[in-house]
Amino acid sequence: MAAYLEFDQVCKFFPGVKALNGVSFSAHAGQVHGLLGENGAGKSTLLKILGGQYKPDGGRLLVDGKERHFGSAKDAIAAGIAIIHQELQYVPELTVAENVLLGRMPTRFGLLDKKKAHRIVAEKLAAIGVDLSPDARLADLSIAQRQMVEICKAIMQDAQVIAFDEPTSSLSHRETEILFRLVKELRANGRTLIYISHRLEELYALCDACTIFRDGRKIVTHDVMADVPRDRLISDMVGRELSDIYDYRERPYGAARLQVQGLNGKHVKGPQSFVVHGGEVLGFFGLVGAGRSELMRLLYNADARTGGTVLLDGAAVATGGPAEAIAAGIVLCPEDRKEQGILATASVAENINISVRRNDLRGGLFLRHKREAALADEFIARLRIKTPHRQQEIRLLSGGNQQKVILARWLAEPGLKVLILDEPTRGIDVGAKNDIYRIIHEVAERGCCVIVVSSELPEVLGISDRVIVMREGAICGELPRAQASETEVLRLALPDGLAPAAPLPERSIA
Amino acid sequence: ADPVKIGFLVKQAEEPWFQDEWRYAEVAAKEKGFTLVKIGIPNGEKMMAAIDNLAAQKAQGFVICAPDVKLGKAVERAAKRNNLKVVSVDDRLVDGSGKPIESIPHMGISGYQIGKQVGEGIVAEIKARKWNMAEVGAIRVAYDQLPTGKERTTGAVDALKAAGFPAANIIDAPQAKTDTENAFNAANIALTKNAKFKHWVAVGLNDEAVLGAVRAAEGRGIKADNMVGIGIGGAKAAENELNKPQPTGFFGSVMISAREHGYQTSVNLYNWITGKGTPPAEVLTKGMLMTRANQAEVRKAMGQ
Amino acid sequence: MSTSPMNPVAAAPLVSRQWLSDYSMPLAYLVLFAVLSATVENFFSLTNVVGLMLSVAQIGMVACTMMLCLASRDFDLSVGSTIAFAGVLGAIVLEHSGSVAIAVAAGLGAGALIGALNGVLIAYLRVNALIATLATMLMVRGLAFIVSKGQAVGINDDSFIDFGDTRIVGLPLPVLVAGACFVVFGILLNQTVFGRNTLAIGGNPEAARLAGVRVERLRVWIFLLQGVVTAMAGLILASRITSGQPNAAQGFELDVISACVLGGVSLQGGKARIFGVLIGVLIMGTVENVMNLLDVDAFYQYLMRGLILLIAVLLDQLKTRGERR
Amino acid sequence: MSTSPMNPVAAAPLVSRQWLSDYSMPLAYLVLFAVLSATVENFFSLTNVVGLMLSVAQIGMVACTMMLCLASRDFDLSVGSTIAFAGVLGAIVLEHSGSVAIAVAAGLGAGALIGALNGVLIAYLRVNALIATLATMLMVRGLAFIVSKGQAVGINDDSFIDFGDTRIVGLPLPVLVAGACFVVFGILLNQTVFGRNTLAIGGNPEAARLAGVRVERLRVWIFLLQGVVTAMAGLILASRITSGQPNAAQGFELDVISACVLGGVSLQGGKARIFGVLIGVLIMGTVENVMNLLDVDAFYQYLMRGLILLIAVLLDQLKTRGERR
Ligand SMILES: Nc1ncnc2c1ncn2[C@@H]1O[C@H](COP(=O)(O)OP(=O)(O)OP(=O)(O)O)[C@@H](O)[C@H]1O
Ligand SMILES: Nc1ncnc2c1ncn2[C@@H]1O[C@H](COP(=O)(O)OP(=O)(O)OP(=O)(O)O)[C@@H](O)[C@H]1O
Ligand SMILES: [Mg+2]
Ligand SMILES: [Mg+2]
Repeated sequence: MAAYLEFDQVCKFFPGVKALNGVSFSAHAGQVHGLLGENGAGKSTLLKILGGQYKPDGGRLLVDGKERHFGSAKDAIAAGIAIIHQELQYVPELTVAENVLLGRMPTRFGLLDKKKAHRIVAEKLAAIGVDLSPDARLADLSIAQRQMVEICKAIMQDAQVIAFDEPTSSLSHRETEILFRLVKELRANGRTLIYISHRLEELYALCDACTIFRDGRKIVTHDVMADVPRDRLISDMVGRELSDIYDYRERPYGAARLQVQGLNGKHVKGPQSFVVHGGEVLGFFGLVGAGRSELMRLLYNADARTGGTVLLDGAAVATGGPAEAIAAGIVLCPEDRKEQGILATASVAENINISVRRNDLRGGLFLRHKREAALADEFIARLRIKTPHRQQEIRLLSGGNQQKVILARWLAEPGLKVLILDEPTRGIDVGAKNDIYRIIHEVAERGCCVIVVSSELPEVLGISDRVIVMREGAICGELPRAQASETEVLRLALPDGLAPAAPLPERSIA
Repeated sequence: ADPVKIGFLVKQAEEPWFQDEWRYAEVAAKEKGFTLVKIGIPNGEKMMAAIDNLAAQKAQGFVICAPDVKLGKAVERAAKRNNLKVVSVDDRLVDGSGKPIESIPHMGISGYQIGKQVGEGIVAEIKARKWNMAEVGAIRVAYDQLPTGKERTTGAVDALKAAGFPAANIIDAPQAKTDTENAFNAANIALTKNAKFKHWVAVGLNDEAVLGAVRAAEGRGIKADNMVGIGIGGAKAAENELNKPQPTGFFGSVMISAREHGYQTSVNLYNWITGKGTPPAEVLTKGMLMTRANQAEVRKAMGQ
Repeated sequence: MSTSPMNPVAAAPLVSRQWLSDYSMPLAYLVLFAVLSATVENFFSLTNVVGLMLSVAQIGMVACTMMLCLASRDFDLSVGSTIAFAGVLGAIVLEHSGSVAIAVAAGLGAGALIGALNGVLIAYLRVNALIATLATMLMVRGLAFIVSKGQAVGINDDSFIDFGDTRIVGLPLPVLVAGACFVVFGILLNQTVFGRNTLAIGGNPEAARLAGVRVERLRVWIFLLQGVVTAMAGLILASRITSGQPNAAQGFELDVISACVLGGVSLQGGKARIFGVLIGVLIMGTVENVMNLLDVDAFYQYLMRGLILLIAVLLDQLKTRGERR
Repeated sequence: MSTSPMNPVAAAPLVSRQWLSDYSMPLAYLVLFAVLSATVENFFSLTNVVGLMLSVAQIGMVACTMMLCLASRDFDLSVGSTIAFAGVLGAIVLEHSGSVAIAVAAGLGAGALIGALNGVLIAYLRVNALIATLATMLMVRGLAFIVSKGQAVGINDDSFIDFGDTRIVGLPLPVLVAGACFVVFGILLNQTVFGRNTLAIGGNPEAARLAGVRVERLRVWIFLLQGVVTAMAGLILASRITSGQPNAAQGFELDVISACVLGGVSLQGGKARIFGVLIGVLIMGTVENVMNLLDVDAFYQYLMRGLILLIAVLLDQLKTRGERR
């Protein structure tokens, strides 16, 4: 069978970075081709070349045997290529239907045919099983819902080649299942699918073949995914052996340190209370929109609360804003990296130092450039952040490396007492995940409280000492590590106590 | 009959000159017992809106100093449409081809004439100081974007030339805006380019412009004895200069009577509306040169 | 809407809030209008209301296209100069050719050129919109002075002048033209691909580009439209004031942009409502009108104008505040 | 930098390109300056260069704080009015109190109040910066007219007037003050947490807030500083022209903002270089200066100013273009 899509010695260079250095591989029609590689390996860059966003600095791209040169995204779309980008590309003020049909709105007599747009999008959404109104504004949706809209948009292009760049990084259980079903249908229809993910289980579940990248080079292509042992994948990818990535160790934990009492606010349902012990890693699980992020934001003073207190070591934490929480030693690593995390046009060093430098100013005002540089370099090394130098603008880093920079920002805090991580490993490669888990445990061992909000069930189970489950804006259960099995947690997280084996009810996304 | 209501529309409401006109019009209103509506009309668009506004207020007529004299026809038509009587003040309105509009009585003084008085004042002072005209540089702080500005400064320059002032010694200093700081910058460059002159004179469209030139000259050590600047307007800015303990290069200012213009035009219009007589087709007033020496008399004569 | 996931409990307040947010500005304006009618003498009369509308006709026309421009996250400071230039050019061409059609064509053509220049500079050469349009603002103003030698150009052609005066069913033509602009651009914004794509490139240019929208071309079109409509406003102004004035409409750009922002158009792009812009324009005109009716002192007019601008946005702010979080 | 994974082959062009991008504007200005010195008579003379600097002293001072304002993704249109008001108020207080100290304090205090008002409106009440500062621009201008009754307020105090005249090592005090502003605000921007946080909130206000930056407070401070520096510029202007003029500095705000944008400050926030702003200010002043030295006709000056603005940003654009992809 001839390859439908072929990359031949493709190169792409950025100042100081060889993002792709002569990469060749091919994907066939009716195949799901997985791409793996650590953060910054060049996967997204490859897709951007495929999508006409970047012009390659060398090499050829062949679609259906013909060499193609795309001048813009429009050319790529015309050639039957659809891409779901890692950084979601939607227009927040427009509706679901308008986003899905952006650039291809149906018209009648020169005017928009809104009815038709509504109808076809509603049909498509229903067909793929996403429960969303075509008239909702994207700005009002959760990230997961936005992600589903993006997927819908790509599917509706009816393209021959569809590439997914970490589509599940912000999806939870149910949407992931929808996505899997979609991918399989598309494969059955003879489409050529490219699938990038850092979650190995997904790759095993979906992909027929896979190609592994490291440092802008192809390491190997496995034609039959199922035959490749997991350890082999990991070591090819990160260039070293990894045994247990969660790295969990039993550790004694102290008295209740953080007490959250009756916290209430706009997106949570009623007052919520819980405690975290010193040295404990507390996992928060829930379906998308369960209200975990909102609860954490309330705790962090990021949103206005309508009631409740937060006690740290017995003393109430001042309200006001995040600055007060940080001063008390509570920090939050937000879930939406692009909107809430990075200072896009600032350097890596600046992004790391933005908060921590307040402890180390000359005269309360003047920066200590040398120390800041040293700190930045230290964390670039410790977290293996891939950047040509610390002065690189953070927006030019790969997604996973940006995440590491934000983590570094908080790990650098000397007075850290409570570390809240909202989806900390979103978009992070296995090796780096392992690094982060190790760091989480180190932080806990220092006697800090660590709260990990995650939609990845294995991750929550793998690293937490205790798991709290949320559903529809409220805490609905709590399980110590010993009792926290996958079934148990899911039973709590699913609406109305439905067992996970039962068919999922329609309204669980909302 | 309805109570009489008269509009008084002026092009630059913030200018002291027009504020004074308004003040004297108020005096007339109080004396004669009519209502005065004062509206600033910085441009043609606002002027049209203001006339409509007057009609809505059931005014019977208005006095106008239009932002541009060529707006004459528009004023005439708008007035006719709304059945309003019009008198123009300061600037005589003309039609599209530049002919004065006969149906609108006028009281004022041409910008060119005021400018001429400035020039004549300067010439007299040059002669009094026995300067050699060849050694005198003249700065025309120019703002030709404004028709009145161009008329005034052209008048001044023409008067200088008529008195034998060498045309080559007249230097244009175009200011980017009409404030003192821009006049300062413009004059400063003119001075830089022409360091050769021993004495200087300056004209501009108002007191602020001349003041800028005077300050720039001072910055180069050209003080009162080598500088003669005559402004136009004679309001506070001029008064401040003329009352400084030491004489400055700001020699004087040609003052026009806001009293005459403000008071008389509104009275004329009132009489016209109430059937007590049509205003004369054109009345021209004169300006007076006010200097340190005569400022008290001039102010008194001008009714300030 | 069978597919809507909206939960019925939350839906009711959501809908009414949406309604409130959509109509609060018009409602507020209606209230303001009623209060002014009751308290300000002569305000509520046909002549005055027509006068009011006439006074904002030019702003209204240009606000329609400025809305598109702002919605696409751009900015245009050159409209004031374009008004002046189109008026002056139209008057000169009219004087020389004697043909109204040629004069109008010349004015509109010049506007289109200026707009296209802005568009090309901003979209293709990627010059900052503020600087690009500031530069054209200066250059076009300069041209207006140069072609007219700094003097107003009189117009004697009655058929041209009549345009500004003619009334149909009691409404002056300029008002009708402005009304037509609101209808046309309202449809363009809400009912056409052009409008949706405009909002899309304002909301997220990268997303629009990746979806295959020809971002550059669209931006040029927006500016071109703006140029043409502005030139039309300039010609209408010239007809109303029976002359082309090279220094007309100074500061006009800020009035137009303020009207749009008052009407809820976001300077961050991606948000625009034609109805809001209409209200914004009317608020600007009403304030001016009432101050003149009340004979407010010229100096205090500044204060009032500032205050009212503030109150208007603060009210709007309070409303959207609740929605924010 | 032992930990940096930088590849040594790629590093060299990177550094030189960085260097080019940092210094291309100053270099371009130096070239321009040299060319003008060689070709334009009287340009390269002490008096002219000092005059040039004096002519941009006020713009320079205010550009320093405007840079911070723009860097934090805000906007301030009220500076021109504040200059006028501070000058008028200073002159009036001086007249009544006879004390320079009290007059200066009054002027600066008024500036601080205006700035703080802007800041509170924008940061806490979340009014759009354009509208908020447009409103204060109108109100403050109104106040300037009201307190002075529309008349220039004379200053007779010699010690106050001397301030605008005095020269130290050949440089007039206003120029030195402007220079000091550049130094102080350069340090503030690059060497302090204040400056970094300003850039951070300009780059991404939400992320900055979550990173512990007190966004609202900082924005108020930025506006407050802007108010104070602007008032200082107003007082200096009053001293130079020996009077407080209520209609001074109209349109000043656009000049200042243009200078900043020319100097590479991004209106999207998050980017600012003090050196660039200095160059931007100098370019503005030089263009004006040279046009008058060359006797360019007033009408053509508009054209030239526009063209040069365009050329300057286009050059800058070409440079950054290469970097884009
Ligand atoms: N526009 C750019 N300018 C400079 N460097 C860039 C740019 N885009 C990407 N890079 C660099 O190219 C390399 C590859 O990036 P890419 O985004 O393709 O990685 P990735 O494999 O998708 O990683 P991740 O798993 O984190 O998403 C990274 O080192 C990144 O920093
Ligand atoms: N900006 C917003 N506007 C409206 N509703 C919102 C907004 N942000 C969140 N919500 C709603 O608040 C609820 C809780 O969302 P939250 O993001 O806290 O969930 P989560 O458990 O963290 O899930 P996720 O996996 O999406 O992060 C959801 O119903 C969501 O739709
Ligand atoms: Mg990637
Ligand atoms: Mg979340």
